[in-house]
Parts: sequence; C-alpha cells; structure tokens
Amino acid sequence: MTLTPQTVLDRVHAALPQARIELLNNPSPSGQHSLLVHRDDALEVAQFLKNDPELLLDYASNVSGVDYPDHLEAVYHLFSIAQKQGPIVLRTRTGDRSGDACLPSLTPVWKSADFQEREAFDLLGIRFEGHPDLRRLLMWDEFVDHPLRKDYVAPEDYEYEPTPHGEILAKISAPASQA
Amino acid sequence: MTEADGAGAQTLDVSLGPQHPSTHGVFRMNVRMDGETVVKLQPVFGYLHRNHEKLAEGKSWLGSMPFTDRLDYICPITNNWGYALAVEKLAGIEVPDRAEYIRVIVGEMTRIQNHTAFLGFILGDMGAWGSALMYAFREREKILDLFEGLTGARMMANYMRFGGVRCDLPAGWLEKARAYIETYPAFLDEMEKFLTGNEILLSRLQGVGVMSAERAINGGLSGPVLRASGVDYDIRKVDGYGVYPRLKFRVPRGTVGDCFDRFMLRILEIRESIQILQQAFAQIPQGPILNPAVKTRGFKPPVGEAYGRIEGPKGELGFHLVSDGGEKPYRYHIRPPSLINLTLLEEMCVGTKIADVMVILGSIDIVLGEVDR
Amino acid sequence: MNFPGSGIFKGMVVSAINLFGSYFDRAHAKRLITEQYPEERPTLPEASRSFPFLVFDGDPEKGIRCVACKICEKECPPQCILIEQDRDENGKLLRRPKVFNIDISVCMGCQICVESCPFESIRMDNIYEVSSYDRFDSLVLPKEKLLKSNEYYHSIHPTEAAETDARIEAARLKKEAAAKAAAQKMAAAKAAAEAKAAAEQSSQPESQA
Amino acid sequence: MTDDALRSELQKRGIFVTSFEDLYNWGRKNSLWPLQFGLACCAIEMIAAAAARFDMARFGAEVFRPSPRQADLMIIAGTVTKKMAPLVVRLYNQMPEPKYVLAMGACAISGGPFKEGYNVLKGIDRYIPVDVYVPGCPPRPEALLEGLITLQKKIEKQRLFGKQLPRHADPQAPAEYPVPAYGPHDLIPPLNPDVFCPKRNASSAE
Repeated sequence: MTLTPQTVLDRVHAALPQARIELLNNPSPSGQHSLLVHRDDALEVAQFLKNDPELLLDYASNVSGVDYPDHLEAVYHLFSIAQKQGPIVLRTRTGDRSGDACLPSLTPVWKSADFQEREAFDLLGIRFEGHPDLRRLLMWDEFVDHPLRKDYVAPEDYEYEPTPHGEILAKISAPASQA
Repeated sequence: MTEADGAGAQTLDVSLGPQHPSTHGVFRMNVRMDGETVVKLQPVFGYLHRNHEKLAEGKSWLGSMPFTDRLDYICPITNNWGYALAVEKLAGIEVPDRAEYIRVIVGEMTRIQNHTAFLGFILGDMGAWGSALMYAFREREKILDLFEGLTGARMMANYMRFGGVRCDLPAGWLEKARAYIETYPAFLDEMEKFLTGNEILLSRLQGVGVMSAERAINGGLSGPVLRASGVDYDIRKVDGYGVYPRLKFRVPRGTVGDCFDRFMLRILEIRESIQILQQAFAQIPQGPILNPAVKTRGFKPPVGEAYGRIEGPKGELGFHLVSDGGEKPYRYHIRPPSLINLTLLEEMCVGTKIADVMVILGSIDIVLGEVDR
Repeated sequence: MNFPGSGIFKGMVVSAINLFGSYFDRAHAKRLITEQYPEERPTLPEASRSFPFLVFDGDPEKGIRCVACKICEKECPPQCILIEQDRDENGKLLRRPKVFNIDISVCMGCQICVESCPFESIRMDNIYEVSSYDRFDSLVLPKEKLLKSNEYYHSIHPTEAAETDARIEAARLKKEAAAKAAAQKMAAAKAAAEAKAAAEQSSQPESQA
Repeated sequence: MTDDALRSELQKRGIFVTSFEDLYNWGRKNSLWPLQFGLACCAIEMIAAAAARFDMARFGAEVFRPSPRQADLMIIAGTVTKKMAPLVVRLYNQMPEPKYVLAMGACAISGGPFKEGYNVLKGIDRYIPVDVYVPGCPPRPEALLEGLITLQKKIEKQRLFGKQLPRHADPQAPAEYPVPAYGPHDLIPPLNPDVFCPKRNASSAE
C-alpha cells in the first residue's frame, strides 16, 4: 500500500482508537503533511508505526526540534526501508517553552533518534523523557543556554570588527563617538 | 586513570582525541578498556560546532548556500545539491534538464573523489600514513582541477542555485572531464592491486566492526555503511531525484557488514559512478541551466516546510526547512549522515581491540564539519 | 601467485612502479605531478576565484563603477563588506563610495556579491599570495587596494569580462536609444502642441522643454 | 654582524661566511615540523599541501608530528570553536620553544564566515600569539606554502642577541599562556588582553 499521511492516520485510528493524533496540513508545494501526536500517546503510536506489518516505518531518518513562539516541537521524518516509502512526518508538541518543555523520547523505538534528540535538548532545551543518556551533545556541559532558541542572546564579544554592521556598528561606534 | 569496577577487574579510561592523528578532525571518544579490549565507548561531539543552523536563520535563503559547502568539506557540491533540492521542494521549483545532468555529473565526480580520499584516509587510520594517501590525493587533485575550472574553487564550489546551477560548463570542460574519467579506472585497478589483496589490510578489516542489517536500519545508518550491512537502499533509486531514473546503475551491497565490506563497497560505488558519468556525458542535452522564475535577490519561498534528501557520498544528507514566507528560513535543520552513522559506533566497537576502533571509525567515513555542523 | 604474502608483494610492486615511474614520467601526466611552487606558478583556470575586487574604467577616481548602493554589503553572507557613501561639500550624497572595505580575513570567496551587483562593479580576483604578519592592517583591503582596472579584469577572466562589457555596451545602447526615443517623442509632442496652439491661435505655447 | 656586501662578494668567490645566528636560523627555518592537527575544512587543503602535488617536503615542513612535544609549528587549519579553544591553547603550551603559529584560513584568523556564531572563537589570536596569517576560505595549498615562506622570512630575521628579541629568546615573555575555562555562557576570560591587541580601523575610529 502507498503510505500517505491519511492512510497512516486511518490505520492508527483503527488500531489505537484512543490515541490523540491529527493531520496537520502543510501549505507548501512540498505537500509533506504531518501527523501531530499528543505527547502522551507518542511512544505507543511510534511503536505501532514501526511494527505494524502494513506500515513498517522502520527508519527514523531525521529528528529536528523547532522553536515556535508558544511551544517547542520535535519533528520526526520516518521512512520505510522495507517498503521503500516515505517520508511520514510525525510531530510532537511540548506544553510550553520553559517549565513544561518535555516530550517522550522515541529513542527506545528508533535508536537513530539518540544523538538527534540530544541535540534538540542541547540547542533547544526540549527534555526528552525516557532518553537513555540525555546530556548536551554539542556544547560543553557547563553551558546553560539553549542557543537555537529564537530568544537566545549571544555573548557580546565584538571588541574588534573591521567591517561592522547594523547593531554591531551601533555598539562599537557609540563609545568611540563619545570619547 | 584506573578504576576498579564491581567485579574487581581493572579498567582503563582513555580519552582519544580531539587532537588525534586518526580521528578525521576534532572528534573525541572516551574509551573504557579492559586490557586492550573496549568495554565502553562514548563519543564526545561539538569541537567543531560552528552554529551553521543558527547562522542560517539570520541569512537569506541563498546566503546559506556557501555555508553548506563547509558542512562536509570533502564533498561540497553534493551538500549544495541537497540544500537546493530541499528548497526546490519547499517552493515547488522546476529544474531544467541540462542543469539536472550537470548536477549528476558534478555530484558523481564528488562521490568519486570522496571515496578516493576515503581509500587514503582508511589506510592512514591503519597506520599506513603515506603511499595510499599520496596516491589518493594525487588523483583527487585532478578532479579538483576540473571543479576549479567549472566552479572557480577547488573545494568550496557554491555551485548550485535554486532551480539550476550557477554557471554553464565552460567550453571544453566536458571533453576534459570525459577524458579524465576514462583514465580513472586504470588508477582504481592499480589501487585495488595495491590494497585489496594485502594480507595485513585484510586481517585488519575482515570481521571487524560487524553490523547486522536490522541494527543498521534501527540505528539510522545510511549510505555505504547501511548498504555494506546488506540493505538495498539507495536514495538515488528510492526517491529517484534528478535524472537518476534515466540512468542505469547497480546498487552494490555487502554481505557481512564488517569494515572490509564497507571498504570494498566504496570501490564498487566508484565503478558504478563511472558508469553513471559515462551515460550522463552521452545524454546531456543543450538548454537553459537555471529556472528563470527564481530570483537571485529577495527569494521568498511560500509558508510551509519540506524535507529534501539526497544520497550523498557519506549517506543520506537531508535538509528540513521551515519557512514563514520571509526572506530568511524560520528553521533550517540538517540531517547529517556522518553524525547519525556514528550512533552505532559503540555497538560496533565494544569487544574489539582499541586499535580497531580507529579502523571502524575510518570505515564509517565521517567528516567533522558535518558531525558537529 | 597465491603464496602467503603475495598480496603484500603485489602492493610493493605497485609502490615500486610508482617510485621509479616518477623518475621517467617527465610529462607531469601521471606520476610526477609536483608543482615547483614558488618558482613554478600554477596556471589558474579562468573561473578561478579568491577575493573580490572593484572594477574601474579608465581613471580609478572617475571611472569607478560602484555607486555605493550597498546591495553587496547586505547580501554578503559572512558580512565582510563595509561601504560608506561619499558626500559632496554640501553634504549631498554622491553615487560613489567613500569607504569600501573588504575584510579578507572574513571573506569566504563565495561570489554572491558578484552575482548580486547590478552595476557590474564587483568581481572576483584570483590572487592568493596575501599572507601577512598582521591581521589588523593588511587584511582589511581598502578601496585603494580593491580598485583594479577593467584591463586587469580582462586579463584574469577574459570570457566573463567580455560578456560583462557586452552587457554594459548593450545597456548603454539601450539607454541611448531610449533617450533618443524620448527626445523624439518629446519633440513630436512639442511640435504637435505648437501646431495645436497655432491652430487654436492661442497667445502662448503650453509646453516647455 | 658581518657586512652583507662583503659577504656576498666572498660568496661569489666560493667562501661562505656566516654568523652563528644565521646558521641557527637557517637550520630552523628549513626544518619546521608542524603539529599534525587539523580542525576543519582547511585541514584538507593542508593535507593536499603535504601530498604529492604541492609537496611541503620541499620546504622541510612535511614531518607532521602527532605530538606537540616534537612540533615547532602549529598550523591552525580551520575554525576554532569555543569548545576547542582551551585545547588549542593547551597544545600550544605543550610545544617546546621556539614555536610558531600559522593561522590558516578565515576562521582561524577572525572566525571568518562563522564569526557570528555563539560557539565560534573570533580569531585564535585572542589567546595565543599568531605569527603569520594566511587568509582564504580555504587558502589554496600554494597560499599555505606562501605563508610558510613568509614565516621562514620572519625566522630568518630573528636575532638572538641585542634589543628586540623574538618571543622565544626574550626572558620577559611568558612561557605559557593561560588556558580559558568553560563558563556558563562563554569562555572565561573571553580573551587574553596580553595577547590580543585590536586596533580600531580607520572608519570606526572616527
């Protein structure tokens, strides 16, 4: 069978009627519509997607975190190597951006999510519950910020800028003009 | 640093890297050894984390193109291709035929030079730092000369554009490339004679770092490493992007999934790439190279998101792009094959000798620019 | 040949062929490819690029093509260009740069400034011998160092320069033709207005240049 | 100091006169052993420069040493990230004097195209003194060789006695540079003021 988000959705609804899952429309010409799963049901749905003989989405290729103004998202791009189909886009949402930024980890289902979930934790601050080894991936352990968030402010260290621009120009030329 | 574990045996913790001659850049592994046998291995990343994804959110869509060159810096052109493909999906851009053929030609040449360099580097990892690398780089230089004639730079090509390529092939380039590709199999034969029969090489590679197909799929391995485990999965065939459906080629596969399979698979892939190149040279049509509907300045794709992927020389290179309709990407995420191929590094290495760790790492063929971005 | 160690032996034969072959391969074709830099310089291909430069026609002060539109400054991905527009003595902005700095310690040679320049002014150079002891003075190229003549441009990228010149010439001809057409139109309009005025016997002509 | 004119005159007649200093510098400049240490893209060009086509061995600089204890020259080939910077400084401290640093490529010099990144050090000269800067992204192997020649010229001119001693012969100069520590937001300190001496360029100094 050809895997489309709709067929996958129907199949999940048939097998797991209590799972909160809905189809999100993607307006771009790519036509990659996604399935939004409630985070409490995500692990169960993921197990089903991987093991169901009709779906066999055995390959979680890409995991990316996205920062939206009021929540964070983890987006999984699933493929089926057995059926050579995909991508099926699965997304889960956090409650908010700070205190409730938790999602279930899908690493127990797809090992390939391991480093990518750690990266999303590191750079976006999504806490993946159930992840076997949730540490920072790229930044050092003492680092406290989540730099890929939209509100992250980089440390100011523009002492010297040969070709200053915009804000930097304002910053460095202000003391010079006063002096 | 020794410590006694619960069983009373002595283990030794060693930090390999980031400055280590065989770790392909600034990769670090914390290895726990029992004698010479690895019992635990933890990769440590981030020593080359250049904030590519954050920077891209502050640049125009086109402005990220030269940065993709610096992801996997051994094969910049395929990175360009992956990004261009993802944006074309996002904005629904058609690519003219000639541009698709040019992309295949430069892409396959990139694959050849990446695998050639791989042959040199893996010998370096085994301690044979010298002849093989010199021969490989001697050959790679010739492809780089062709790239420089076409794109203007030896490595950082910045060649693809949304909806095509930046410039047409200069006069005489195609003939030069064709003539060069004809001489390439002779070099590969020589290299095979030089290496593949070598007993030392065989004993270092065979049966080392075995990975089963099932684990490889679950661990998200891609590219040559996945196929060496016996999985028939090549995105050029599966997705059929570009003009690959028009070209005949086989997808080589390994049987055991050890380092030797990964090594031989690259050699076989080079031979298939040569087949593809010869067909592409014969079929390339005349015509435009760039979709005229795409603007250079002020390019704005529609709102939405897209995931585009290509079969890069190292594996599945994907770009997940989210657009809010503005001049800059809202989110720009790369699926780096090198990073995800390392997911199972620990599984491959545990139980082997410490000296084999380098060989296994070399056989995965990582580039740190892509691992850490 | 399948005695133990035959694979190693074969490999050594290949090494030997390469070693001794390099003494007899005078054509630099296969085995002896060493370039004797700095005595022997590479012949760079036409497309080769390193850092940007500014093209001028004729005189470096008057012939500068750059009009300080700052498009390249905005488009430059690593933000290594700094432009300040020149002013005349009354403080009126002039269409030429007063400051044009390119920081080659930041420049990534991506050529996007060249593509975005609508005035065919910024182009890629192919110099590469620019190492220095100091980062702060010699690696920020000011306008004076960046300005190079169109002849120089022709000498490094002949095909591209010829295309550029043709484009500029075509644009000039088009502009001239447009100006001519506009002048003709204006003259015709004037003549018509005069004729109309004459016909109406009005006291004053309406249109003035 | 021997008279240069006299020396060249003697050289024409087959008599070579040299000072101890010159002999020492001549020996040093022709056997610069680099540290085998690649960071990013430029490392590939560095390997290319050491490989058959460009052959750094012609300058005596092909002996890439994996250990800093045996190296004279540190080619910083690629982006120095903040996570990597302490290790680079530590490697530099471990190298024996006289030692030289060649910053290869835009990223090593100033952070280059990645300079706006939160994890990218804006030039390695914030922590250790750099002798030669080779711009380019990445520099061609020829450019690296040219940088090496520039460094050799510098070594040639260094004096062992008298005023204006080079760093390695100056007893006042520090033998080691402090290694920055990882902080919660940035490296601590973000730069070493003893080493880093920026100048305002003409336009921003106005």
